[in-house]
Amino acid sequence: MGKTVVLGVIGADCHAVGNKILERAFTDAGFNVVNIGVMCSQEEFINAAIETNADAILVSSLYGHGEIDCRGLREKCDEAGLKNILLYAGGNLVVGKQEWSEVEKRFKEMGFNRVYPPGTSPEVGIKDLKHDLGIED
Amino acid sequence: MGKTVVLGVIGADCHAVGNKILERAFTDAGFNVVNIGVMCSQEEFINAAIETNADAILVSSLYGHGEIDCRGLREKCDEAGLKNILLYAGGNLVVGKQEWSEVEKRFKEMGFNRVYPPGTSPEVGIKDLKHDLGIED
Amino acid sequence: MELKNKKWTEEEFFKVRQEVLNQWPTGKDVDLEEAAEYLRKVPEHKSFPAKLKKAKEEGITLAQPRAGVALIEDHINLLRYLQDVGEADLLPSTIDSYTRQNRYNECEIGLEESRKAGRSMLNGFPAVNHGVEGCRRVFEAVDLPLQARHGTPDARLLSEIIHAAGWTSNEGGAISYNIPYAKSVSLEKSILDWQYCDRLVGLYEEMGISLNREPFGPLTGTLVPPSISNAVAIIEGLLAAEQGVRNITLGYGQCGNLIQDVAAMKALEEQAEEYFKTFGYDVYLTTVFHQWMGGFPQDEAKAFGVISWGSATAALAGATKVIVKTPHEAVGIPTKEANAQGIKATKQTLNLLRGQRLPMSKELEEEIKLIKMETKCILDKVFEVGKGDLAVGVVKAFEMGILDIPFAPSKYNAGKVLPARDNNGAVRILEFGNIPFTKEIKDFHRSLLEERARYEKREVGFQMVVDDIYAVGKGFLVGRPNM
Amino acid sequence: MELKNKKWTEEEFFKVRQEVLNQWPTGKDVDLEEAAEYLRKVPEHKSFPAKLKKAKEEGITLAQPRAGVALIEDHINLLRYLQDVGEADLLPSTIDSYTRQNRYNECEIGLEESRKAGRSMLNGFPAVNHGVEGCRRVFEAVDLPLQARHGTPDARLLSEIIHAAGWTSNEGGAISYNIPYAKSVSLEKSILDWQYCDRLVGLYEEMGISLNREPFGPLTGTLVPPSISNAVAIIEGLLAAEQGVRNITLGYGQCGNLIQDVAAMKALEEQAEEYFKTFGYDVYLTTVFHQWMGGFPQDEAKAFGVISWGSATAALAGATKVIVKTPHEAVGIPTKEANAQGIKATKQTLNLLRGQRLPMSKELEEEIKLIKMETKCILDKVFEVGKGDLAVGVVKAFEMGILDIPFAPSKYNAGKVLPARDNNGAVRILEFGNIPFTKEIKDFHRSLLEERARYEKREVGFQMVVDDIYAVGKGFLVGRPNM
Ligand code: B12
Ligand code: B12
Repeated sequence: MGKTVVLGVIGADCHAVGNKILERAFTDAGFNVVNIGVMCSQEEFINAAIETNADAILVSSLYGHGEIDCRGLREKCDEAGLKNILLYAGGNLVVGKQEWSEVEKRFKEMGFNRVYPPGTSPEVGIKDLKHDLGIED
Repeated sequence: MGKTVVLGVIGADCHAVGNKILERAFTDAGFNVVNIGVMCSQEEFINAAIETNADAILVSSLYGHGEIDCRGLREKCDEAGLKNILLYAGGNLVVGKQEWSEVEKRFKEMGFNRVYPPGTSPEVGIKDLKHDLGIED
Repeated sequence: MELKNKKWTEEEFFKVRQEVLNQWPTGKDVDLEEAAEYLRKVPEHKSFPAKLKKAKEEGITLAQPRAGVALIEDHINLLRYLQDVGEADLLPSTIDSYTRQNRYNECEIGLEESRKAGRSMLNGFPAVNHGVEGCRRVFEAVDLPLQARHGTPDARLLSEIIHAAGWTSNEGGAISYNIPYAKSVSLEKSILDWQYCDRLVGLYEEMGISLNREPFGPLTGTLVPPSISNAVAIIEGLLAAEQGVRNITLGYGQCGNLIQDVAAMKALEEQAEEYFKTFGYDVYLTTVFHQWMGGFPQDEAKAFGVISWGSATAALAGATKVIVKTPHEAVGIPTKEANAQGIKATKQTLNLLRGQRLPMSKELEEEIKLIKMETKCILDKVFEVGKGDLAVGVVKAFEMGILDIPFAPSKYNAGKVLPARDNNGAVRILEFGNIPFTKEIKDFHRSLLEERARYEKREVGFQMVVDDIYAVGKGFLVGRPNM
Repeated sequence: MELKNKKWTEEEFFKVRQEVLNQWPTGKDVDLEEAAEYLRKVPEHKSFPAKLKKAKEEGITLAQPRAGVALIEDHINLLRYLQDVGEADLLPSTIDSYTRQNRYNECEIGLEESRKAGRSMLNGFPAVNHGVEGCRRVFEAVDLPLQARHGTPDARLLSEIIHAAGWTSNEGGAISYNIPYAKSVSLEKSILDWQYCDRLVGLYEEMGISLNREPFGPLTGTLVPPSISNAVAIIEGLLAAEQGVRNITLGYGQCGNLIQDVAAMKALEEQAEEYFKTFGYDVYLTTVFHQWMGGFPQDEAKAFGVISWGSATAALAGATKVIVKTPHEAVGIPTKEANAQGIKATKQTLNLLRGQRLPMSKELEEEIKLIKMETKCILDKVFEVGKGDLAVGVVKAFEMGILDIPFAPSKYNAGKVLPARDNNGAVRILEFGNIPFTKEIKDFHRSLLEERARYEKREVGFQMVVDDIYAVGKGFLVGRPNM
């Protein structure tokens, strides 16, 4: 299949378990996974995507600061020439138990193509990514 | 003090523990308690009150049928000549967790002078009864 | 009919049966042969005996709620919700209190008022009024085994109807559904009436249909010492077995001290097996553990604590099933949502503990021994005063206070026994009434209560009992002064 | 400064201190003498060491939540709520993640955004930005002992500020607040930085002020085998004691199997005492049990089941305190109501179990022995590679994979150890990396996992690990196929 995705946990976030599982799941699903691990800046995501000519960036944020950390990522991607690269975000994106539809809206407005609520299983993301990249199952 | 109260659990209700504790608490507080026990009909309450020349009737209902069981008690008291006898009700008076203010209203409309929510401690009833009977503490 | 612990002849049974089926119009719809046909078609996953057996073999504890509302449609919605959302393993139909008193006329009023009010005005499902057809509608609408749970001294018509409707289990017993639930029903009568219910199950067994019977373990649910409830459970098991019942679940209500609770469950199972064997009954025995049956805390989070601790104890004791309370317990009959929450907290705990047991220790071993000894003291005496006949013995034993259930409303109960917790929260006996324990056992109880008294710097006495009754509701196990 | 496990001289300490207090403007407000004066006036009921001591002596388990929001007033409201409504015994201030990374600038942004948004945009309380004065306002507004809980590799300024503000306990340690919480902080640096924090507490001790220190027991909270976390806890205890800390709480995160959990707590307490004694440290030791630290179920009723089972285990293990989770755990930082619910379910369970302990049994004894043996294997090797110096040994041991924490994000962690549950749910090791266990121990683990594999009819392997990680969130302890 040969599609490449950059995977990582943004900001000062150290939650490593989900990241390790996502790496395995996306790899098993046939993606070429570039896992930059936890505690990554927006720049690290973008550099990795440029270097590996990635098709999508999968951002995890678990610790609650996701909203602050993700702001401006789409604009920076645009500036860096990563026009229209797929941006997904998942994890526990905001502080506290909030109305999901509103959280989703806020992240979509920030330019994320897909946004996932807490506890979403990797399979859901894989299915969507295959769909968005036009990959047949 | 010499005030007499009739105590009992109305209807087909077998909950005996609270009744035993109420008997003790009201006795300790100086009342002459006529405990007719569990599973008592309205008639049993009224007959006991007439026989003992009681000052108040304390009705417990725990099992949920309180609303059906208590209906008409005030009228029957009136008919039996127990005009203005104090009628208290307590326990788990209705089926399920309901808005207390409405339950209270329904029972007051039935002619109860005081109505108590689940888990009311005997002390509260004793204090009110002393007040209503004009007994100094 | 003369009371004795002897299997009824068919003649005896069918003579009484005529009368029973005439107690209420729905009785005429019960046809034993047709019912047997219907029961034969109950699939395995909807059969109580089958599901209990599977759980016992796999060492799993099943979760069963209590639930019942007046109207059929609402009741079906409720049960389906508990099955689908609540993840229940077994379903109940809790029967309303008028039915329990055979006051079917009042049920009709309750049904009508419920229709008018748009909410259940009855505290359970009036199965007799709904009849075989109504009860079958319920049974056919669910995917799990269904049991009647009630508290009915005379449950003959009720039992006829629910079994004919495919409900493969019936809770109750001559003592456990009389003494805690009634004021003036004699034991002679309730024993005969439950012999009838058991004989009915025995008849089905003889037709090749396996039905489950479950004596009600917790009795008044209020500080009942394990040996007293175990003695009653074993007696009711034996009475049922004599009438041909072959699938029995014996129960016990949580007291709160882990070691005592596990010991009580182990003692119950082992000792019951021994008695069945001694008397030559071939019974498939399972156990049920009831989450705390006394007064609950009003706060829902605290109620979850009580519920979960009960679940954990059930798992550690290896109970075949656990009866689930809800976060609304202190206030009123739960909504279906609250009921489902209780089951889910329970299942989570059971699943975390799946396969885990309290390992044997010196403390556990001694507690088992103590409970068995006490239970034997009681049972020996019951047989003695019955001159070998258990049914007669039970009546006599209650008269003499040999059997005596704390806080029970029945006038046939001596009411002389007073329990209280020891310093570890185990339920002991403060006043023995006429319970036939040895002096050694009595002294042991006394010494434990005195240990507590020293710790609390007060006298052993009735105030402890009152404090213990309130304790769990206030958030504690032992009712200490200034709780 | 050269890394070694040696009490810092005053000269060393105060030299570094100058720099530390300059890291952020609020640093200049810390005055050691004035702080000591302030701390001397802390009343007993607001002192961590005093309250822990009382609990230990009475055999009671205290409940402590986690909680922190950005703004002072909101934080005060939150803590007061947990104290008054939630019935907490001890209070925390959970510090936000930017502070943990010393990114105080970003905290300012978060503070501002929080003011604008009307809700906390930070996942904790930025104590450094609020400074001594802000932290004292919090301390003075509550009636319980207050502790900083964080995850900060370099907590020097934070520690200065919170202690000066009357907070009598600080969580953390050189390993436990680095390896699970950071990616590229070297152990040399985090050990030195935590020696500073410990030395600060030591200095206060020398001034007659007792402060509590608590290494973070659960590490990644994800299937950490008890001997690994116990080894780390004991190491951090020893490192702290060397700097003059005298009141230490060692912790452990629930794995879920009752026997293993109780054994781990007992092994931890006993073995730590032995090590303190061997090295001649005079430490008052207490213990903390963390309710399940891994992925939680989303359903709140199920979360209550997990919370309550953790509380029960804490009580049965005799922990001095328990750290409480909430029904919102799987979703996000809890509301104050959800947080209070978690505490109330916990307290109810603790109170039901007050005084109850898991009695000693063959199984418990053997598990304690196993954990101690494993822990000793690790510690012996750490001392060996450090040539007798514990601090040096820790750095080397991580390099060599002798110390290796499952699922940790740090690049200084080998990450070769893979844990998995055995058939009873106890956490065992599937891949040992370079953990220095004897062959006998390794074979024992392997045999237990193979027992599980046979039961599940599949191979021992990584899929078990993945399934175990998801299991509790899905409602089970062991990740069986087709859960
Ligand atoms: C123990 C118990 C039982 C025992 C009773 C044993 C016995 N014979 O006494 C058993 C297991 C037999 C039982 C049976 C049933 N029970 Co029941 N039982 C309870 C339980 C758990 C505790 C009751 C108790 O003893 N509390 C301790 C005493 C000290 O407190 P108390 O009874 O509340 O009384 C105190 C106060 O209420 C107050 N008070 C009471 N009356 C009055 C009157 C006045 C004037 C004043 C001032 C104060 C006052 O003072 C009392 C002393 O402090 C309660 C739930 C709870 N509270 O936690 C359910 C509960 C009362 N039972 C309930 C029900 C429905 C039943 C059953 C119908 C079965 C069922 N569907 O599950 C049957 C009833 C059968 C019948 N015919 O009555 C429901 C009632 C529901 C409702 N109202 O909506 C409850 C609330 C449980 C629930 N949430 O579903 N029960
Ligand atoms: C374990 C854990 C920790 C461990 C982490 C160890 C480690 N280094 O990995 C420790 C104890 C160290 C820790 C620390 C903290 N934690 Co933490 N932690 C958890 C916990 C309990 C489980 C996380 C986990 O491992 N889950 C298992 C994995 C498999 O699931 P996952 O992480 O959710 O990832 C899956 C999905 O979300 C999804 N997914 C994730 N990203 C993406 C992206 C895409 C595109 C897709 C499709 C899917 C997807 O797929 C993953 C694989 O299945 C969660 C709560 C929970 N979920 O129960 C809290 C939680 C995430 N932590 C939280 C917090 C706040 C913290 C702390 C700030 C401390 C604190 N205040 O308590 C610090 C963070 C410090 C820092 N700098 O980051 C909060 C976040 C709150 C919020 N968002 O509102 C949570 C939700 C707990 C809570 N309710 O308060 N934590």
